[in-house]
Amino acid sequence: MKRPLKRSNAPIFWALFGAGGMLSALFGPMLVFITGLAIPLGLLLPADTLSYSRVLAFVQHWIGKGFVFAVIALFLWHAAHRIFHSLHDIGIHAGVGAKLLCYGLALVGTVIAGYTLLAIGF
Amino acid sequence: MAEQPKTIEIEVLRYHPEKDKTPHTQVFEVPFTDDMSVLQGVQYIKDYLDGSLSFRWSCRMAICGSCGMMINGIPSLSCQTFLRDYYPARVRVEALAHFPIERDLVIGMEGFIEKLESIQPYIIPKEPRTPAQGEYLQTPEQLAKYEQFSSCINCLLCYAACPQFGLNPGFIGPAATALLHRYNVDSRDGAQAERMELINSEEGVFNCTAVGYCSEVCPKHVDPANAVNQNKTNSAADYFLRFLSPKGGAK
Amino acid sequence: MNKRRPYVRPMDGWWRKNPYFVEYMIHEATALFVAAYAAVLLIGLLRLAQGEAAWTAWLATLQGGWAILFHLLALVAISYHTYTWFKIMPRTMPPVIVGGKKLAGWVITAGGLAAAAAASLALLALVWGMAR
Amino acid sequence: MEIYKADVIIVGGGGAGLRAAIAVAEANPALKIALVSKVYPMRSHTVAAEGGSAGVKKASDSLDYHFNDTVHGGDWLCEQDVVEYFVARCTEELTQLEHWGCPWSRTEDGHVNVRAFGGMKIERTWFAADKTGFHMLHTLFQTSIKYPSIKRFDEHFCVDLIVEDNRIAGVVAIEIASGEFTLVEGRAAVIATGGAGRVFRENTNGGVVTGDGMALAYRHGVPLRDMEFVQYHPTCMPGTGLLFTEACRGEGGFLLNKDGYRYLQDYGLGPAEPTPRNKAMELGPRDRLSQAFWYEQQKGRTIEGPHGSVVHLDLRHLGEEKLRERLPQIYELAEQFLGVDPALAPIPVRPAVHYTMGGILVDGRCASPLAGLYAAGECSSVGIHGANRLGSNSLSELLVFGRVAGEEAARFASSVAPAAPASVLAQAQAVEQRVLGIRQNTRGNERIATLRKEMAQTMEDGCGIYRLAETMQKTCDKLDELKERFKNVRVEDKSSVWNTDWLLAIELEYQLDVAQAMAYSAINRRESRGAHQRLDGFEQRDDVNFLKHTQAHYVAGGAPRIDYGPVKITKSQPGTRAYGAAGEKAEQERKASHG
Ligand SMILES: Cc1cc2nc3c(=O)[nH]c(=O)nc-3n(C[C@H](O)[C@H](O)[C@H](O)COP(=O)(O)OP(=O)(O)OC[C@H]3O[C@@H](n4cnc5c(N)ncnc54)[C@H](O)[C@@H]3O)c2cc1C
Ligand code: SF4
Ligand code: F3S
Ligand code: FES
Repeated sequence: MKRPLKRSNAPIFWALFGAGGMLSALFGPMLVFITGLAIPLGLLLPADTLSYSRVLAFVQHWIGKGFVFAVIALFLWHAAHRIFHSLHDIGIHAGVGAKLLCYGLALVGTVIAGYTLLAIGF
Repeated sequence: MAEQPKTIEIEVLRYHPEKDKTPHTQVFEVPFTDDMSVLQGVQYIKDYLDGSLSFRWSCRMAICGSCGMMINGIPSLSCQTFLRDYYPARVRVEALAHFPIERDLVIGMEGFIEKLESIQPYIIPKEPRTPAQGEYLQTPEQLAKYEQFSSCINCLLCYAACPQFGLNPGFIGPAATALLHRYNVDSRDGAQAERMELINSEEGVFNCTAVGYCSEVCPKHVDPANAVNQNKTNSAADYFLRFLSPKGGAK
Repeated sequence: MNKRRPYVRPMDGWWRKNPYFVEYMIHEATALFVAAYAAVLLIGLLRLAQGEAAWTAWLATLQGGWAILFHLLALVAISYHTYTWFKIMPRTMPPVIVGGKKLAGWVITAGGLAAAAAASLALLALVWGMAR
Repeated sequence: MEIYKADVIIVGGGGAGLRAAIAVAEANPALKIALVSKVYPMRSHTVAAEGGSAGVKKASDSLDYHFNDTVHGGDWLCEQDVVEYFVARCTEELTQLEHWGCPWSRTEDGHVNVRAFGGMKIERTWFAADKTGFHMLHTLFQTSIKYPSIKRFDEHFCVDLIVEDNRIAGVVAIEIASGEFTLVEGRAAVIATGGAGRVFRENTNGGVVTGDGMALAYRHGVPLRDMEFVQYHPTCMPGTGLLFTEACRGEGGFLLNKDGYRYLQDYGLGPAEPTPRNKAMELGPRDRLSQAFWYEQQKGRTIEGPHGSVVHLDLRHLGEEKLRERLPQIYELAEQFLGVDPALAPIPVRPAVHYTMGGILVDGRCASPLAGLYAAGECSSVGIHGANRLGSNSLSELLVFGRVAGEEAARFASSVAPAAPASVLAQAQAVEQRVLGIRQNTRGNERIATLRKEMAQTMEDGCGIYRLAETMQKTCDKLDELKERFKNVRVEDKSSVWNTDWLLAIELEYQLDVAQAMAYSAINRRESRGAHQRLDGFEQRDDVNFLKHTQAHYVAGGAPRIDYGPVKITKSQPGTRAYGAAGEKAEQERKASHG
């Protein structure tokens, strides 16, 4: 095409979408099961699995911090990307607005998660 | 003839730019035999029922790529789709989705041709060679890397299957990307970097949301979705790595 | 005088017109649950930062009927996401050549699902191990 | 009327037309090229060619062998100097196509692979799986995009040539999408419009193969040469005529009659061996195989199917894996169209019309007698096919002579000045009025389809595998009648945009002219040679009276005038055309006598 081509900045969002998609595909179901069903209902796992001290210790370790951050942030970016595209798909071309809303929320979530994790300390 | 000749109903989406504001449907009764393709049904209509019906066709053997139509809502080659698979129910035939209808079953193809022309669909040799020097060596493995993507017949079924193309006709789309990829991975070609600009652009591969239906309907097993999605990875690599490489990747 | 007047069909409601697209929209919609679940975790994280009482209260809310229902649905949706994610994998990945032959699509899908199963078990084992 | 000023016009976007366009662009980038095609180039019927394209490749092969196979195969009706040029150029052209990206099938070490083909002594057929024509056409089309001097007029239907001062000055075409006329001016034109197989009923050709270019040149006084030679391909799908490539037999397929017997051994093609031997049995030439079918049918040894008699093409012994690898498209065709799994069951086949050996008379440099007009590809008769084309020679022909035509046209265009534009436009407007007249005629009552079917049937009856004076005469009479009735043809559709009804009527008129040239050429050739076989006292080849080319000249409103031209013989004197063991013996003797 002769007209000048504008480089898309989609790779950033797409990479985050892909990483989040993969992470949620691999761990999503089990995470939901553990935190949302097994522990509240006392299935399979001891009821105190997520006791304050244990979770705090986990989150204070850099591995735990990293995992929690990755899960929350990447899940959000994955979802934001899909939802943004689905809005486009069903004919809501809110354009920049939708983009700001979707990715904006993901960004806010990411910042809060990062800040909180840092605040919790090591 | 003892047996009553069988007939099948074919419902055709008609549009005549000189008469109609919008398309409308028309139903024809066509004699039915077991080995008749939908194309043959439509040809029967043209020959004996309504000479004004327009559609493209040529080879009748699923290789020229002209006869794509929506058959009961599914993008199909009409020469390779058989009435027996619908009989005795009615078959609905429409112009390929997502393209402008020029008339009846004929779509406007100029947009696709422009895309095809834009991808530099020819070998830009890594090492030029003259015929006197003989052929390039290319092992069957090297051939296998691109052969599948070179079997695209430009039938455009994949575009009719891709909602992202429907929503944004500027999207370079499945078949053109498959052809672009075909040249990029050909061992004789050295111009991947030149073709990257288009892949990276706003018309490029990131319009694709991996619906995947394009590959589902492709009659030649080209798997255009694979070409598009592989190039997302390539494009993302190009996007991030340009900061590292001194030449800055593709411009 | 040129009499061409190409007719462009509207796209409204396209996702309802083909079962394939309906399926696509459903798997796209799983993102809503992924987002909601991430939000739940984020709230949990905030509560954790606020101290033990807040954390325990958060744990308690997870035991509510609505919370359980939500997580049930999320489990289904995200499992479905896992399935579709690996189902389209062969379409999105560069071809894998093994012994001169292209690996069949279903092998890749099966491999992905197996990896997800392994990851889930590992996670469960880890949590279980930590809890003891 | 739109006017476009080009230097060289190419009518036809198939293999020959595209190769010609590229040749012009490479010869002189300053020349403006108009490539006019009634379909998008990649829809051209070259796309359907399956088997492959001939060019000497193996060390054990030689140009002489290729020459001899071609001349013997053509029953000595070839222009031998042209064949010599042709065989010497094939390999270079095929290699050029390789450089342009054609995905030729390869040997393990990366060289281009070759396969056996009917009538060829040594394996020399280059192939791209069983989609050779498809890959060649797309390679050429996509490569043509590289040249900015090629301006395409896609889906422009050429309705006439403009001749001024006895040389070509332009063409008139309808833009199908709008129904508007365009005058393309140019100082040279190449016709590359392909064959005319669709004048017959059962054929392997695509809907676009209607002999348009032949009729265009013919009406402007250029003779059509050797039109009686129409090739039947022995292995086609009953009913539709779709082709099962000769490569099926090259890979080792058998032809069986209803008793499961390899009947070809009864027709001088034996002995029957389990693996393919070049120029024997199933790898004999097409005319012989089609004729053998006819005799089997007479003897009641064919199988009766819903679309007439068939024999069996048996590929079962090759096994699914090999079939899927070497003949994937054939596999799918058999499965989808016939519901036959070729690994498990034999495929029913019968002969159908496949190729027009004759065409627009041109010399060895593709120049027609009309100054500035060139022709290449199936529409032309450059002289390499004689009375019977060998499979895989025609794809090579597109390359070799497409290039020659392009280069010659470029040279000619550079050497002359354009014609006076005013008179050219006046002619074009007259053409527009005449062609619009076909559409606007309201008195007619003849259905296009009816006339077309009657034409195709009478051609099959009179000009089939075997011919008799009486039936040929009936065909000639019938064609005269149809031409008369054509004056009353009714074009139902009176509109402008995408009016295919109108185009079908124009094509039908072209077809009737071409059919007439075929039938009258046939009835006048009182001998049997190659694809022209008679059963009415002229069963033998007659070199005394008929070692010459038929030339049909157009006569407005009447039957064509037939005369004859000489055949150029350089190094191969007419001999017996023998295949199988007999052929090998004959060759031994020939060698011995030459010392
Ligand atoms: C099924 C099949 C299999 C074959 N297999 C082989 C094989 O294996 N090996 C081999 O050597 N040969 C094979 N052949 C023969 C060979 O393919 C053809 O002879 C050759 O492709 C013809 O090419 P062409 O360029 O002359 O014409 P085509 O490819 O037919 O192109 C004709 C062009 O002219 C254009 N045209 C026609 N009329 C008009 C008009 N009025 N206005 C504007 N444009 C017009 C068309 O649009 C088209 O672009 C096969 C043929 C068939 C039918
Ligand atoms: S990729 Fe497949 S569906 Fe798309 S145009 Fe090519 S052959 Fe047709
Ligand atoms: S359908 Fe369209 S969205 Fe992508 S995977 Fe195929 S191009
Ligand atoms: S008619 Fe050629 S693909 Fe159907």
